[in-house]
Amino acid sequence: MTRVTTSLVPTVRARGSSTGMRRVGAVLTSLWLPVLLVGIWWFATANSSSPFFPPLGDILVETWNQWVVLGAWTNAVVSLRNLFIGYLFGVLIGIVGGSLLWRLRYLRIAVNPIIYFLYVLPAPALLPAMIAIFGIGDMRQIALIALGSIWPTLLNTLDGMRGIDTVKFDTARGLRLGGWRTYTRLVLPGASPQIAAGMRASLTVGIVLMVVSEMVAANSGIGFFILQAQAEFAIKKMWTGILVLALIGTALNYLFVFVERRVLRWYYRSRALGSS
Amino acid sequence: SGGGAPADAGGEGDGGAPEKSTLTVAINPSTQFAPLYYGIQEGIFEEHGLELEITPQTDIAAIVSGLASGTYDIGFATVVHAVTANANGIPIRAITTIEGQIQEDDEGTVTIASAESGITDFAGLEGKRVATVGLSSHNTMTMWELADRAGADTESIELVQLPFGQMAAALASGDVDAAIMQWPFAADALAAGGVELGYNNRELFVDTATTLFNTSQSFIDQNPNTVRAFADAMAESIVGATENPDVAKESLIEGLGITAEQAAGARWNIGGDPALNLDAFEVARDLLVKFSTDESAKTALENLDVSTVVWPGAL
Amino acid sequence: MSSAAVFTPTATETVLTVDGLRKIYNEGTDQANMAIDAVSFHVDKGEFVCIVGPSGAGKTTLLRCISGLASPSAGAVTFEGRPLTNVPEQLGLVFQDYGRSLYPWLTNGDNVALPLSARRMPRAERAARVAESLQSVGLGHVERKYPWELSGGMQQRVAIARALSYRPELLLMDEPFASVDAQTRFDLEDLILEVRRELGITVVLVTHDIDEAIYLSDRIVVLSKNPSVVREVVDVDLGDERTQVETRASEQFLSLRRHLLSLVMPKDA
Amino acid sequence: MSSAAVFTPTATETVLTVDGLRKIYNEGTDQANMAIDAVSFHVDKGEFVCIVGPSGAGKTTLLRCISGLASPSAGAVTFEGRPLTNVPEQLGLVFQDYGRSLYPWLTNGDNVALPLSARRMPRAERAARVAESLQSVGLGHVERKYPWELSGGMQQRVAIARALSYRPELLLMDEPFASVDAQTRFDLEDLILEVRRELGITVVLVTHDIDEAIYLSDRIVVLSKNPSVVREVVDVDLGDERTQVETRASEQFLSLRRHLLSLVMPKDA
Amino acid sequence: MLDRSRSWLNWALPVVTVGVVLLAWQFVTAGGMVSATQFPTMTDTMAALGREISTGRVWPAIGATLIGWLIGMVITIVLGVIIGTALAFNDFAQRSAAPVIEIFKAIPAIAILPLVILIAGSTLPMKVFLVCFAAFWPFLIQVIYGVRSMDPIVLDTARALGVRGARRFLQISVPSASPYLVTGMRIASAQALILCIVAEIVGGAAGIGRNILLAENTGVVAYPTMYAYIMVAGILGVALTGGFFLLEKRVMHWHESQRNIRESNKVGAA
Ligand SMILES: Nc1ncnc2c1ncn2[C@@H]1O[C@H](COP(=O)(O)OP(=O)(O)OP(=O)(O)O)[C@@H](O)[C@H]1O
Ligand SMILES: Nc1ncnc2c1ncn2[C@@H]1O[C@H](COP(=O)(O)OP(=O)(O)OP(=O)(O)O)[C@@H](O)[C@H]1O
Ligand SMILES: [Mg+2]
Ligand SMILES: [Mg+2]
Repeated sequence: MTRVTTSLVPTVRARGSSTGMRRVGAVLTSLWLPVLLVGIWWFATANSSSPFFPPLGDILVETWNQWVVLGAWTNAVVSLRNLFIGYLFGVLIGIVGGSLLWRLRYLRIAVNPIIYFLYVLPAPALLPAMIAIFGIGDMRQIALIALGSIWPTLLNTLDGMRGIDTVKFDTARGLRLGGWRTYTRLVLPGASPQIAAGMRASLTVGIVLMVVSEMVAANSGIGFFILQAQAEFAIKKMWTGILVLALIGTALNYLFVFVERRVLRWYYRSRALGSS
Repeated sequence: SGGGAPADAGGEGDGGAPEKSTLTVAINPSTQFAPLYYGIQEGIFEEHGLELEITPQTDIAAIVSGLASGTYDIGFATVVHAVTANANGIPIRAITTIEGQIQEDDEGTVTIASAESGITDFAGLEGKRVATVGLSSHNTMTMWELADRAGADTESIELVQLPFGQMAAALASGDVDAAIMQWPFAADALAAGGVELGYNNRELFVDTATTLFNTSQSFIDQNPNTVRAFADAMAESIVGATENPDVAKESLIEGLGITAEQAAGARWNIGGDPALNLDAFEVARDLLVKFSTDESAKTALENLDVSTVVWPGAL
Repeated sequence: MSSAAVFTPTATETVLTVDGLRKIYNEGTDQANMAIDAVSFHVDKGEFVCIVGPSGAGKTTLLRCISGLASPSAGAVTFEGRPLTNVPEQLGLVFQDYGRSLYPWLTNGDNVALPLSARRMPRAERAARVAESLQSVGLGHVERKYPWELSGGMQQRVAIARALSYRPELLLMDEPFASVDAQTRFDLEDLILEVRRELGITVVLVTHDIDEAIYLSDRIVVLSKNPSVVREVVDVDLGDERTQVETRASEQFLSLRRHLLSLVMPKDA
Repeated sequence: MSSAAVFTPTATETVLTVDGLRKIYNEGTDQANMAIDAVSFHVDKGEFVCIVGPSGAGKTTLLRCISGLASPSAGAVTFEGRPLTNVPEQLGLVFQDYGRSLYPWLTNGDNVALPLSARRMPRAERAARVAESLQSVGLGHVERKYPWELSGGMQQRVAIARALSYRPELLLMDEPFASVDAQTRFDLEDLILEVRRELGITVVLVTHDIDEAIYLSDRIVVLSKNPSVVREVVDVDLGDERTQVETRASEQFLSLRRHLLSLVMPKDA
Repeated sequence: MLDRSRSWLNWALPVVTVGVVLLAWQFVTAGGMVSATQFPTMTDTMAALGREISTGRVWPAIGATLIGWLIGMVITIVLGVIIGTALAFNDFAQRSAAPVIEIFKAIPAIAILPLVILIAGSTLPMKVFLVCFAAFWPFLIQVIYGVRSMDPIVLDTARALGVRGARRFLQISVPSASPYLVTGMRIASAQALILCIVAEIVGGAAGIGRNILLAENTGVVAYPTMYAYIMVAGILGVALTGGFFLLEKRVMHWHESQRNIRESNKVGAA
């Protein structure tokens, strides 16, 4: 579980007080390729008559029509709400569960196979079962998202806590920090870089499950929107759904990284400075 | 049609031997395909120089696009799918029906309400939650139309996409108030006290076929004899299955991999006329226009000449 | 932990007594590994005692037993007349590897404040104490910075400040200067001598550097190779005033050095 | 790399000439950092030269320039009469951190064989050479083991064996004994003296330990603080026969030590 | 601390737990706490699993799922290593590509599934494309990180020893990046399996997922079969992940993490 990196977003901004020119250069470097690719997409499809690859311009117009004019944005709101609640539950259970497993050795040994089974079990395979248990409605979506996002966080929490240097625990005992203070001042922050990595993996899983769960037995959400478009053979409409989902996914990813870089400032700065 | 057909023709028909003898046929497995399996079992397709490779595929949209991309030679779709696909620029053509035309006493698709919901007719669906196998499917359209005719506000009906197999359970648990179902699943729902609201197709599609085998325009252009041979074989199979329903039912045991008991309860339009006509396409187009919320989609549907959706040889 | 049996009233001056200490890792399994065989010595109040021994001798193990972090397999450790069961309140600990013992997610100030808040010291008093402790190791200005923003020598000073902040009576240090460069090391050695003079605390320091041991201590406990026993306890009478250049070149220093080298080097063993 | 211009025929005995070397990191940017200002010295064939200087003086940087791993910002490095452009074939390098320079995925034998196979030595000859090299550092039995199965001192020996395996004419070492304990350090120091005597190679060794520098070298280059210049080049005439206990206690050693300390310690600067 | 005398707990506890969970499942379903239409009993499910195995129906499904997984993995790993290494050695290329990689990584492959189904049908190429789309980006990031996090001393040493060219790539660069590569493969494998099964459930491509779907469509009578296939999916996941852990253990035996694991196993405590 260690050695997992899930983002290429730059760790530190250009070192020191970079001049304006340099910052412009950095922005240009990161922008030219996406812009070029969008440009290629635009011109390659400009005169497209294939029903599957409509012109990009048409897709953009359709996106505005569908999501703003026709009010499909409510689907995004529903999706995000389910994601938020499910993810929050999943991550909380993951951290608390991971801490418990770290603390309770025998429990860890005992439930290890079950946890690994649930972790590697492709969560979408549980969809039919979830319908049977939770019925139809947001509850099922939330439950599935929560269930899927527990495991990466839980396992990373456990791994992170087990990976804390024994010298740091000796230090805590030497300073007589006591149980709770050791947990809040040493165990949690010490494992936090890996907990964050787990939470990021959980977010990815959560978004996937958000979409999958809406593609089966749902009546709202982005996944529902895309699947409905498919059933209507409304390919352009489907493209708009994919576009919106890509935007949301990217935005959530960057948001996560943004928050993580601030909360774990000590970790990224110390790493950038070369000490452990 | 069929200009330069090879000389050593082994098949019948007027156009010569099929250009392609092995066909990939995508179906959405159900007992409605009894005539198809009957035809295969009795060697009717073989007589026409055809060998069929049946591919089960639950997603009709995937079948339609598979036809357009050439993955499948022939594939199942309802009339609603065929019309929608063409309105969206995907050129598929209906070449034959899978089971014959709908009759006055059709016992196919049925709308059932749960006992607890208190719904007794289509008007009662207003504001309720209804399970359907596909959101923009044939079943949904007919249910909307019937509800509309009964005076319900169709926009207030909440749809949930569910496979037939789960509808009975969803009705029983109260997850949905009503479901548009197929046999044999409908039996479970009715046995659990479900209320039969009506047979959707009986009201709207009598004497016209709604369940179709389709292919792409380019396949027709390149393999006219094959298409003809398939259509002929299918028509013969439908007639044969009508004459020997028990044999046709038995053919399902191996074909669909179901039990003898399930096969005995198989249903299709036994005795339906195996010919296509444009009525179903016009009704479907009108329903789609009526219930479309999207202006551009509506315009495309209005501009669609439904006769282009059907292979001329089928009419 | 057969400690109570061996308990004997000690002289008023004795802070720490180690009596027949033995430590076996993984006792009772087939990977049993005796790190310490039999070590006995005592430390008087205000004394500076160094423990030297080759690598792997069990010095760290010994220190962990003395501090109460590990329990001995046999023998007893008595701190201020009471047998040791846990880490005592009045004990300060400085580990070899500053990089591992300072918490990188806390500022230097918070690192130093940690044992104080664990001892429920009021916030205002705490802040004053933190500033004072850092001042005493010559780091008045780094309270807001993080440990990893400092050089190695400065980090080790923060660790010392943290161990001193709650005014321990006994300071245990495990090779505290092993990973800093020679010059910083000289500085830190002088710093610890000065701190000890000012606060009058007792210090036990583990090192494998013989020169360092002689320069710092009043008494040196020389351990044998693993499993270790006490080879000799050497008294160091270099007086209170020591300087890096003069003291280390004095005749007394050199003869002590020769003696210790002959104890430690295997060819002469 | 203004090397060609400075080229002058050197005495037959001179292996390495460093002339007005300057190294600026991140040159031309606002983070420019001058590590070395102006360093000139030369090394004769068969000589043992130590470079001492405080931490951060630029010792590692200097060694990287001498070995051809880094290119100087100004000045020239001449190796065997030719200006340096890349790492020469006849150069051996031992890095400070054995943990990072030995490849953990190769056995000790394979680690030692690596430069040999890179030089396309036939397999049979290679095997013999590997065994011989490991033997020469007193590690005949570890060929099949992995570096991490050895103690720190043994790992550093493997690194030395690797650098010696292809019989370099010049051996460069960057604080090779900094992270081993005192006794192992003594052993390794004696080992390197012996190897050098046997093979007659030239050695340049970087250290911050003054005692070590005196004990090992024929000449000591003392660097100032960063950006470094040569503070003084000190000749060491302790003869060829040196022993850890005797030599280090000799009058000559101590006076050299006093002199170097006064050069290095900031209070006296 | 778990000493030797109690090391039997290491295998006994998990076995007991699995047993307890299975019994609890049986108790809850057979005892009527959950209706049979919602959840089949454990024995029924096991019987269904046995039937699927004895009739041999389960093997083609597993085969179809695995073939999609395998082709997708091979493409992902080959392309990932080549492109990742190329990007890692060129700072400009890496910084230019980073946003594109991030964006593509953020698009759930599920979202393009309906579109891919329309274009390619429910076929093996469709499955392979989705598998690659889902597994490629995270793996690429791992490769770039692995190559970039190479200790400069490792490279310096290689240069000083005169090791260059292909030898340097194979004997130095690849082993040095291998911790990241192996972890990346393990993650990619899990992603690939999930995508295979989703493509089968949502898109109806042949495989375990489609058997789940077909059983679901068949209704309540087929629920035990459905859960049997869900279990097959989980077991397949365990097998593949376990395989990668074993691979990691074999290939990475020299790496610190593996040494630590061995060490902690030996001492019998963690
Ligand atoms: N947790 C442990 N489990 C088993 N054996 C241990 C453990 N810790 C240390 N040992 C063993 O005990 C012996 C003494 O180790 P210790 O770390 O106390 O030596 P040391 O004198 O501090 O060495 P150094 O100078 O290298 O720090 C060694 O042989 C070591 O392998
Ligand atoms: N890659 C680099 N980029 C920028 N500055 C560097 C780099 N490497 C070293 N420096 C700087 O150059 C100076 C000299 O560093 P160097 O590592 O050569 O010192 P040193 O004498 O070897 O120190 P030590 O004794 O700690 O090993 C230091 O100020 C350091 O910060
Ligand atoms: Mg130690
Ligand atoms: Mg250096």
